[in-house]
Amino acid sequence: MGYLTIGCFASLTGSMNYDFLLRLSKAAQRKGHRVSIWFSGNGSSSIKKGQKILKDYSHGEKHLRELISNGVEICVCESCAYARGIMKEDVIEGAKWSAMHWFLSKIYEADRVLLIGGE
Amino acid sequence: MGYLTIGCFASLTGSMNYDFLLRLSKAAQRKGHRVSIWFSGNGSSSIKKGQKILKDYSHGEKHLRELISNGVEICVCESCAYARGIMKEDVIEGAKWSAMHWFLSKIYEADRVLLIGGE
Amino acid sequence: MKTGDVKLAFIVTKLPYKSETSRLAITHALSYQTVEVLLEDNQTITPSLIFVDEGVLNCIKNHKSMEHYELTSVETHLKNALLVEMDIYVCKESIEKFGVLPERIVNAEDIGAEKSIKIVSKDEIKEIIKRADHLLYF
Amino acid sequence: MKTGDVKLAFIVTKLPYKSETSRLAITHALSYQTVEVLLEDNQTITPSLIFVDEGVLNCIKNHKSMEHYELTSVETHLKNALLVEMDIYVCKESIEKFGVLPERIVNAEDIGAEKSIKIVSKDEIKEIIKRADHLLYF
Amino acid sequence: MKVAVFVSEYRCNLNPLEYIPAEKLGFILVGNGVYHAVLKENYQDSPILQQKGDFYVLLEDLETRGCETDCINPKVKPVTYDDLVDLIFYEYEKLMWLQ
Amino acid sequence: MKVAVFVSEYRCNLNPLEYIPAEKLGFILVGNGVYHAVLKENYQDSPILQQKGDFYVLLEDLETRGCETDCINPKVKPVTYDDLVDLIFYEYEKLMWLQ
Repeated sequence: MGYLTIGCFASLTGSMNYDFLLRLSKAAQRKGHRVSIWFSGNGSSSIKKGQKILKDYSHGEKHLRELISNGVEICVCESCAYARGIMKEDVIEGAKWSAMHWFLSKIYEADRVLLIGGE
Repeated sequence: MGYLTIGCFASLTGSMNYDFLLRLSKAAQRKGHRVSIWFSGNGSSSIKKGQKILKDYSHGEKHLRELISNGVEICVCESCAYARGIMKEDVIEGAKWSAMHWFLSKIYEADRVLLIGGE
Repeated sequence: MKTGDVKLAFIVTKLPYKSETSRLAITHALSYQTVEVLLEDNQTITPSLIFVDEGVLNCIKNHKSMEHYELTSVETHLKNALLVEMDIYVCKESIEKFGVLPERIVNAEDIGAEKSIKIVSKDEIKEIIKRADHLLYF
Repeated sequence: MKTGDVKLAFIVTKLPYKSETSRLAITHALSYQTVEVLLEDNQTITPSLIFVDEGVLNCIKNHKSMEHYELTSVETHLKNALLVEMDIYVCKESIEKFGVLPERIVNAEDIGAEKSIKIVSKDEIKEIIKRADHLLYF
Repeated sequence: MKVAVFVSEYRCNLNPLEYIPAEKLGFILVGNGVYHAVLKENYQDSPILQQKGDFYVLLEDLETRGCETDCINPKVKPVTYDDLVDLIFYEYEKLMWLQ
Repeated sequence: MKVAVFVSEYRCNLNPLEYIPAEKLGFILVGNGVYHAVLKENYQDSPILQQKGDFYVLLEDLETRGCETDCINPKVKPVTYDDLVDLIFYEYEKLMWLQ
C-alpha cells in the first residue's frame, strides 16, 4: 500500500478545504494506505480540542480523533499554533506538536505529497 | 465628529486585512471619531487573549487592548467564537461577546460602515 | 438620537462554501429580527438580501451539504430568510450568464412561504442599492 | 527503508503578505537544515525554492513591513535562505511580464552571501521541477 | 511526469500550470472547483476544461452545491472520495493544489 | 451616491462594481491592491486603473512590499492612514471592500 503525506494550510472553520482533507484522509486510510497530516498556517487552529459542534460550522474534532485512533499521524506546527494563542495543552490527545521539519521528514518517506493551500 | 462601524471577517494571523483594520481604527480614533468593531467569521479568533508575540506573525492583542482603552467598542460573534473552541473567558478584557444583531445595532447609529471581507 | 428606519443592502457576490462569506451574509441579515432588543422603539432596520454575479449560485436548490459534510446548507438559511418574509433579490443577468434556469432557484412555494425570491434586472438592483443607507458587500 | 537524497521543489505562485503563503513556503524550505534530527544518516533532503508568476513579487528588495506593521518581512526570510546557500530561482519571463528590473531583486552581495538568486527562464524552471521528487506549490 | 491538479476554486489563476512539466495531466475538480464541470459561463466551457488533460469531478462536492449530475460536461468523469484515492496512488505521481 | 471601493487584492473580480450606483467613485488601493498602482503587467495599466474614478494608494502598504513611490502611476494619489480617515468621512458616503 502507499503512503500519502498531506500538508493542510487551510483554516478550520468555513473552509471546505479542511472538510475535503478529512474525507480524503479517511478514504485513503480505509483503503489501507498510510496517511500523515501536517497542520500549518491557519490550519493549525484545527487541532484545538473543545470545539463546539454547531451545525452551521465545519467541526473537525470528531473526525480528527477518529483518524488518530485509526493510525493516521497528525502534527501541528508549534510556532503557527503559538501565534494563535494555542498552547501545547490545548491540542487534542494523540496529535503531535513539532517544528516544520516534521513535515519534511514525512515527505521524505511518502509516495505522494499533497499540499492544500491556505488562500 | 463621525462614527465608523467596521465588520472584520478576516482571520487573525497572516492576513494583512486585520492589520489594516487595527491601523485604520487607530487613525480614526486619534482624529476624534467614534469607532466600533465587530469580529465575525474567521475574524472572531482575533479576540483571544494570550496570543504569543512572534515577529513572523501579525499580533493584534496589544493593539486591540489599546483601542479598547481609548474607547473603541469591540465585540465578537459568540457563535463564531464557540465554533472555534473559543469560550467567553478566553476573550481579552473589555471586548464584548454578543450575537450578530450587535453589529446591526452599531450600523444603525453609524455614519460610515466598512465590512472587511474574509476571503 | 437617530430615529426612523435604516435600510441595509446585504449584497452577496461570492460563491457558497469556499468560506463562510455567503452564509454569514444571510445570518447577519436575519439578525435584524432580534435587533429591536438593542434599539429604541422608534428605531427600525430593514434588510434586503441581494445576490449578484457568482453570488447567485448560492440560490440553487437541493444542496446536500448535510448529507455529505454534516453542515447546514446555505439553502436552509435562505429558506429561513424567506419564511420571515425578507426581501430577497437575484440578478437576472447573472443567472443567465451562468446558464442557471429560474426554476432551479429556491422558491417560496416549496416551503409554503408567502414571499418569493425575486429575479430582477441589474438596473432594478442598482435602484435598490441606491435606496439603501448602508452597503454590506459580502 | 528509503535512503539517499530526496529533492523537493517549493514553488511560490502567490503574492506576499495577503496571507502567510509565501512566508511559509520559505520557512518550510529552510527547515531542511534541521531535518537531519528526524532522518537516518543516509537520508538527505535538498530543497529548491522557485518563484514564478506573481510569486516573483516576493523577491523585490526593501520591504518595510517591520517599520509599518512590526512584522518580519518576506525579504528577511529570503535573505536567510541565501545565507544558508539554498538554491533559489526566479522566473525571468514573470519579472519581465510585471516590468520588474533584475536589479530590484534581492541579491546576495547586499548581505555578503556567496550564492545569488538565479533569474532563469521558464523552460529551465520546468527542468528543475522535472527533477524534483515532490512538488510543493504554495 | 504524471501530475494531478486539484482545482478547488471557480476563479483561479491558471498561469502556474505553465510550469508543470507533465506528460500526463489530470484535473480533479473539488470544492467550488466543481462549478467548472457544470456551468457554461456565457455559453462557453470553463478555461480549465479547455486545458489538455483528463477531468474528474467529486460527486459529493457537486451535490453539496445543488448541482445536478445530468449537467456534468461530457469531458468530465464523476468520481467519489474512494476513486480519488485510487487516482492519487495509481494514475498520477505528483499532486498540485491550484489556488 | 459617493462610494469608496477598497481594493486589497491584485487579482480581483471586477463584476461586483457593475452594481454600484455611484455618481462619484474612488478606489483606495490597500494591501496587495497596491500593486495596481505600480505594476504594468504586459506594459498595460491594471484594469482597476481603467475604471472611471479617483485612485488612492496607501503608502504604508506600498513600502511594506518594497515598491518605490517614484513608480506610482500618475493617475494614483499616495495617501496615509490619516488621509484615509478623512476620505472616509469627508469625501465618500458609502464604503465597499472588493474581494
